[in-house]
Amino acid sequence: MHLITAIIKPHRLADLKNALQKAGINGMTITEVKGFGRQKGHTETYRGTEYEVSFVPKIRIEILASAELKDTAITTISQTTKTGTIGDGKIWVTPVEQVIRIRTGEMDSDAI
Amino acid sequence: MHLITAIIKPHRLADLKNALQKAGINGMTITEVKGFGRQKGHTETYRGTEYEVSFVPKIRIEILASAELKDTAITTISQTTKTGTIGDGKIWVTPVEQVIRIRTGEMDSDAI
Amino acid sequence: MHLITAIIKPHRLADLKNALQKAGINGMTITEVKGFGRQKGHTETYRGTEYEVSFVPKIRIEILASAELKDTAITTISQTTKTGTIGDGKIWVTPVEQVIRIRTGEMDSDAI
Amino acid sequence: MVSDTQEVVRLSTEELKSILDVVFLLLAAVLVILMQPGFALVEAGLTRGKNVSNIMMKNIMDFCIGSTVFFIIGYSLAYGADGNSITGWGTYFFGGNATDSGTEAVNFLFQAAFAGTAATIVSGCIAERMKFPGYLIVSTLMAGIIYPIVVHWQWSGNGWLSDLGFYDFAGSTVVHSVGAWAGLMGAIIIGPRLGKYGPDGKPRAIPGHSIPFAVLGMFILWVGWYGFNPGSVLAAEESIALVALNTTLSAAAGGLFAMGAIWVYSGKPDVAMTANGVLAGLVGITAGPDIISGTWALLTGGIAGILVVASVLFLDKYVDDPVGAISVHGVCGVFGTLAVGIFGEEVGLLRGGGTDQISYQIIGVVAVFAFVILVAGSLFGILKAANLLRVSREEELAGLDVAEHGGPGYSTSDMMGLSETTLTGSGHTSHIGM
Amino acid sequence: MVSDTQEVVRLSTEELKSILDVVFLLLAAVLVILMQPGFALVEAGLTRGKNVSNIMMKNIMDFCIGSTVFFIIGYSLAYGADGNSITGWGTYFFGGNATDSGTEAVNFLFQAAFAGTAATIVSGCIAERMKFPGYLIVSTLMAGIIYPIVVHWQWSGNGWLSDLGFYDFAGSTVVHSVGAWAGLMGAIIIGPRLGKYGPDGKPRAIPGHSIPFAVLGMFILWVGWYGFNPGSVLAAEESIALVALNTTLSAAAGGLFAMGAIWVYSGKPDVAMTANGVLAGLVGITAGPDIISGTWALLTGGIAGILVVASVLFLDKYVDDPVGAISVHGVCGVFGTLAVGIFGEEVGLLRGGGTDQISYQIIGVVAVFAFVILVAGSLFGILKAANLLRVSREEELAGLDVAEHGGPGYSTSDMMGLSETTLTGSGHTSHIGM
Amino acid sequence: MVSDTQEVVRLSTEELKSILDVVFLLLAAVLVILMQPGFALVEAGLTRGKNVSNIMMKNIMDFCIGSTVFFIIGYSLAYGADGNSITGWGTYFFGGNATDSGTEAVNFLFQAAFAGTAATIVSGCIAERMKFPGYLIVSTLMAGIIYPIVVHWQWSGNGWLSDLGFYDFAGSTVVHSVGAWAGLMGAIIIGPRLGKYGPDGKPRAIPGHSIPFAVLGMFILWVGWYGFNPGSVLAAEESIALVALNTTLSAAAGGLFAMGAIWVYSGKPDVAMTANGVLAGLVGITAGPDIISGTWALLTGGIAGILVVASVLFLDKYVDDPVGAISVHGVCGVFGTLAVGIFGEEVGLLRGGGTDQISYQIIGVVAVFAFVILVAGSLFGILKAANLLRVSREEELAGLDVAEHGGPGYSTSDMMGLSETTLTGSGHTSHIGM
Ligand SMILES: Nc1ncnc2c1ncn2[C@@H]1O[C@H](COP(=O)(O)OP(=O)(O)O)[C@@H](O)[C@H]1O
Ligand SMILES: Nc1ncnc2c1ncn2[C@@H]1O[C@H](COP(=O)(O)OP(=O)(O)O)[C@@H](O)[C@H]1O
Ligand SMILES: Nc1ncnc2c1ncn2[C@@H]1O[C@H](COP(=O)(O)OP(=O)(O)O)[C@@H](O)[C@H]1O
Repeated sequence: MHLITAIIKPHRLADLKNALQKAGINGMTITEVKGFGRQKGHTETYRGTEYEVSFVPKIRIEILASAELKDTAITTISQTTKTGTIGDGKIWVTPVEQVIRIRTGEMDSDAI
Repeated sequence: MHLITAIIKPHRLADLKNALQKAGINGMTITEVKGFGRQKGHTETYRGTEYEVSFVPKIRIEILASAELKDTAITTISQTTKTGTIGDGKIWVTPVEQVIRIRTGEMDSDAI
Repeated sequence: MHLITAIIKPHRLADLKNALQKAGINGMTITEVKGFGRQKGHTETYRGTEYEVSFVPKIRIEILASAELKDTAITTISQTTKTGTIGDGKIWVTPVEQVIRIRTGEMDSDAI
Repeated sequence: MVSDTQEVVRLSTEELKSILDVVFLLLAAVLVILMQPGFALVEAGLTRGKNVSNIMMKNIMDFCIGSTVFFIIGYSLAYGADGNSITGWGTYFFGGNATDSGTEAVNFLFQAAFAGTAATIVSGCIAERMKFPGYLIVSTLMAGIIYPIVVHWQWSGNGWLSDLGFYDFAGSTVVHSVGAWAGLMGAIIIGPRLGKYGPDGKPRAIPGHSIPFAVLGMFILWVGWYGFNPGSVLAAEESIALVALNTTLSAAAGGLFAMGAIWVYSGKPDVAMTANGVLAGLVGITAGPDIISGTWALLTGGIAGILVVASVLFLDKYVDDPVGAISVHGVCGVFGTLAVGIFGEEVGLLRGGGTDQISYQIIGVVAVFAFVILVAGSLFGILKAANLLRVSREEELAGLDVAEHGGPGYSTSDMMGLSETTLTGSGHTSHIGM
Repeated sequence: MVSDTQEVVRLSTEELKSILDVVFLLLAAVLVILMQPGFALVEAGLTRGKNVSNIMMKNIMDFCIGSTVFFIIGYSLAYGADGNSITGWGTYFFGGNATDSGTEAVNFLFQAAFAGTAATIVSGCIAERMKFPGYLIVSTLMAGIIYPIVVHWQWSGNGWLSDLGFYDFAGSTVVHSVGAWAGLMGAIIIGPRLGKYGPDGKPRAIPGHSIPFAVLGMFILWVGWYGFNPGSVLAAEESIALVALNTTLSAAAGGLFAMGAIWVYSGKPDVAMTANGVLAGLVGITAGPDIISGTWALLTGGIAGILVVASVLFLDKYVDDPVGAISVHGVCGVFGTLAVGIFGEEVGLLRGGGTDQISYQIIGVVAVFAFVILVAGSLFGILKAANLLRVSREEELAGLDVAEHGGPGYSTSDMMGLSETTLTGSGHTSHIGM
Repeated sequence: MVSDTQEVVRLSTEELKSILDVVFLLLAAVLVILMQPGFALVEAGLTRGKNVSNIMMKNIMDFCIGSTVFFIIGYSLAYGADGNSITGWGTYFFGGNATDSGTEAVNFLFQAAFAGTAATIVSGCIAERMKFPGYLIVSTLMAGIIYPIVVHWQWSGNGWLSDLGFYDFAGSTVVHSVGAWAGLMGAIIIGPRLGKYGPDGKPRAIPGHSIPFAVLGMFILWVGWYGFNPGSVLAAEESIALVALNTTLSAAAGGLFAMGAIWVYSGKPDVAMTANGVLAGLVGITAGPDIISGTWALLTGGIAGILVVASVLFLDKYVDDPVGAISVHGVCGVFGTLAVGIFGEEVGLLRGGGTDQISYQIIGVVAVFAFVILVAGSLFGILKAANLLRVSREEELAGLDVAEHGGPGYSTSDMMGLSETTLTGSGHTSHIGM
């Protein structure tokens, strides 16, 4: 079992959701986050005074995937969310020891 | 050391917090997230036009737990948040290499 | 590759960002979260009725770091965000199997 | 708007006075109409954001329905000449006769605005849990029947209450209590919001979602009250000034003393309660703003301010009234009505008036209470039986905005940088929740 | 404000009436000016939070620019005596002559407030995508030239439309349609907001960010309309009462029937649509509030309420008008103007008036439509060619607040416990996002 | 509100005029009272959401306390006949004599509304950091003593400033500067908000949490100003029209030129600054709306608009005035007062009036400045010494809503789907934070 986490540009979310569904991945959890990286923030002004907005809105996606689906998930994410401009984001994979579906108590790959 | 992450229905949070405290687990971090899964979203209308709301509000809970408390945590979560209806959520466990309490510098199980 | 996650007091964020940059860490993702732990919440009143606010606002920071930078990151975080008062937060490290930069497809330490 | 008024004929001062009366009463009516958004904002501010559209909508409907049914039937029941001392009848159905002259038309408008006010008080008491269609029925009957009948008793010129000697200048009882008692029955019969009471039966705080909305609404109501009370002179007379001044002093003292009371009680100068205090002062002076004056007006407001705090804290244990409307409009409406018999110049107990007036006031208060409790109680009982009263548990949890009106009152997806979610290849928009 | 007015000379009733007229018209003008925040809130509520500052700003500028250019040139074009039946000219440039007497000054103010209204209608139609400098040009020309010329046709006393027999009491056509047709051309030429239409060409919902703002705005507009319509009597006459009453009835029916229509259509009593319904009722009665009365006013409002729903649903397929202004002010403006020829006392088809009036009404509607379509169409065309029309895709996605005005309209960093981010060692503040 | 006024006796035109005066002044007072929510919203919008309840509450108290203490003592100090040229005394304590006739009562109400305004200006300057109890003391003394004394100097009929020849029609100096100079002393003595200045001493932006609130507040103030300025004629005269028109032109020009100035300076047409510009135009014309007219009013407003931008940018370097009140009410108040001596018809330097008037204006400005600086400075100094001035660092960071009033002004838990957290088995509610 793996947990695939991706940070993406918010406007790619809807397409990604559709692409994942087509690829057979039917579950995910998303969080609104702020990112800091090569993509710089921008300057705003308020009543004539400038201030820096350093963090950029991003969406964080978490997908629990079995070993088989892991690569499908990664490929789908990278293909669908890539725009080729700075700030497209990251995907990372971490090991998962155990998964439980609360409703049924099913475990691991049955749970997702 | 393990990190237990759970996605639950928001209205189960207060009970869960109490149950965890009774079970001796006194720390957690929660995040407001949106979930996508078997539980479908719903349709809303605005000025006569329908639109789909695909993501459902969920709460994400993170608990750092030592090996001993890991199972207590999992059991408490699954028992307390289970309503038996679709969308109850998932629990997953990931390995943790190191934990530090910022205030004291204590490490690993001393840190939680 | 490691994923360093830290829960910190919100007001330490700006300093931390600067310190991390100085230490050569140029990427991170942050989330607004609520924490529960030794630091207790507080009581509020509304129209004469008291109610408990159990969860305290915190910032969650995620940093993907190569083996070399891992300790720098941890040290920087603990030094910069420590105030010595209850609720300073935690740092934890989890293993990462794979990292991809969506824009370029670069992998692992090239991706961060 | 081409100006071609050539006044060749000389105007008499009487004609001019009549025009001035129309101008004044029209502007007073406009101020009373302004109270509708005031009520809407107070109620919206003191309830949760998931029900904000529903609250606003109910307040729109209170005036849309209110003025329509008052035009069709209410004005007849209130002022129709063919009635008796209990109810009016006839002459004015569908606005007949009422709209022939400017004076009649403006009177109608002023009264219609009052009808909307009475109806709207109910919506606060049953907020966050009532079915919308059921509410429309309540609003219709409030403005079309229940309120007009009480008006007839007192303000028609041949009602039994005014004949008796009951005094209620601008409606502490006739308007505010009528709304509040109907709301009381509604709140009792519909039951409390989910989660309002703990397993131990203790009331819990369910904070309103926007204190600035509540305060803005209170200020708008305060301003609108300068139409409500001075306008009730029904003509441009110098006495409107005194009425306005007393209204101000009572409102001010209401706010001050409510703040003091809740500060002493809970250790904090609660803002929502202070806003209630101002409204309590306004309701309290409404029965006698022409005969309770100066320092007595301050006193009336001050007592109302303390009373509303005590009443909210007490009632909250038993009845779930999210905005405190029963205390503000009912309890302080009663107090204000009795205050006429106590502080009223010449007629009040403490002003050398003996016990006559206070007796009439008590009779009036009790009669209106009994009438409204009975009629509104039956109405809410029938709605309950017909399953038109309360939304389902799921709908209540989701919020009435989504459940009853199709979508949330606040849409934040685009604030959060998710704007392009509307730009996807799929055939429908996928807004991120809330 | 030292009071030293010693009126030793006896006042004649005519002098007094003249003062009363000034007082009344001034207060009516104030109510019309109050409509500016009403429009601002309706538009802000029905659009997204990332454009909220921009919408508010455009509404500030509509009145700042509107009253300034109306003073400099617009009043001359509308009422200048040196003109012909097509346009006024002369006498009033830079307020010349217009401000000598109280009566003239208050007339000017009342008219200037109307000019601001006409301009502001446009801002709803092109919301969320237009360049701010381009908008300033539109606003200037609307209040300075386009609107004044139409006013001249009808309200100057020697315009060709009024000579013909066209009737438009307070401006269903002269004010509201003028704004709406300009907005229509703007919306067409600027094109829809990103994501408004799916790849299948179907319109998508882009929910407004605050229904309470929209409803509050609607209520404020309703209140302001008591200046707009009764004020258009232009003098303190008893007829203002009837005008106000009919305005109320039509607005109420508009709200009721719009709610009914959208409820039947979509299964939900949509709040934003109901608010549009009230406004539709108000626009609908505006052409003849003095001659469409009582039950006929209810009927007018009811039809306008249904019409606005149908029109919004229909137009939404082709033109992206975020707030429904074209339907409310244009379609219902036309309907209201025609309603005079159908329901108008004595002149209307159904009231024994034959076909004369309705013919004049049709001619007026068509003439104003043609004129505004042409002029505003050219204007927006030129702006497009000059690249002053539409913000870039990136700016539109980021929102006009950040892109055009330097920062967001809502700043929530401190709500989220991040207050001390402003306290760091670095030389600038690092606000967290949004 | 039973209408039984049988006017058998014929009214004289003088009696009728007197009634008309009361009606007009009452409505003007209502408009001035409407300014309270206007101030509240401007201040709330331009500060952070964590202090929103506190700001609203202070504005409630400004008018509750203001009208009460003005009734008890302020009116005596301002207009009491037993005083001298420095202060009034006597006759009116506890409203004595002031409320006998309609004319006196309405005058009192109008003046009380002004007192509330003067007090409320202070609250903007010391926003987001002052202790609430301390503020109540300031508000009490502003409306009860400081403001009334200045009023006596100018508007009592026997004050030394009016005797000198100083001219301030509606209070650029007497109302606005008084509030602003007190606020200035408050802001200086209390010190800047945490984080306002970087380690390098440079001011940082602390964006207000709601531009739409600020703009709505500005519009409400604009509307209220039609009570403030025309009402200061104190009687229904034709001149109210000219006063209203000049007020409009100056406000419009203020908005336009402030937008232009900040656009040139920072590259963006800042919305908050433009709103300040409108207010600057309003304050600027307030000293002479009856004698600065037409194009001169545009000029006055335009200069005020530029001045407010320059002043905000300059002062921001040294004094932390979150809403710019010192620049709007103080700097532009001074400018407006001097403008009378420069642009005023017949009396102004540029209008053939020589240097007399401008000298009087300078003396008045300086005298009021010195008096308020001294008295308010002492007051804030004492509050500081008594530790009643500034909240603790922790409280300031948490926000005054939680720290001073018990809870946040916005409660969003239920917006986020957490509604059932109130439904748990535990005995108390566990709202999710904020
Ligand atoms: N080291 C890191 N750890 C965690 N998240 C990161 C890291 N670097 C970048 N990110 C996230 O990825 C987003 C995009 O990264 P950025 O460096 O701006 O562009 P790119 O993805 O094109 O390299 C950031 O906004 C941040 O959310
Ligand atoms: N593969 C997955 N990866 C991450 N989160 C998931 C995944 N599947 C489901 N979830 C989360 O769990 C929630 C509940 O899942 P769902 O399939 O709707 O119901 P159930 O838990 O009853 O199977 C989802 O809303 C989502 O937040
Ligand atoms: N067991 C845990 N698992 C996950 N997060 C925790 C845990 N314990 C504490 N936290 C997080 O760390 C924050 C600080 O912890 P707390 O116990 O209050 O103080 P301290 O860090 O000083 O020990 C909490 O608010 C919570 O967000």
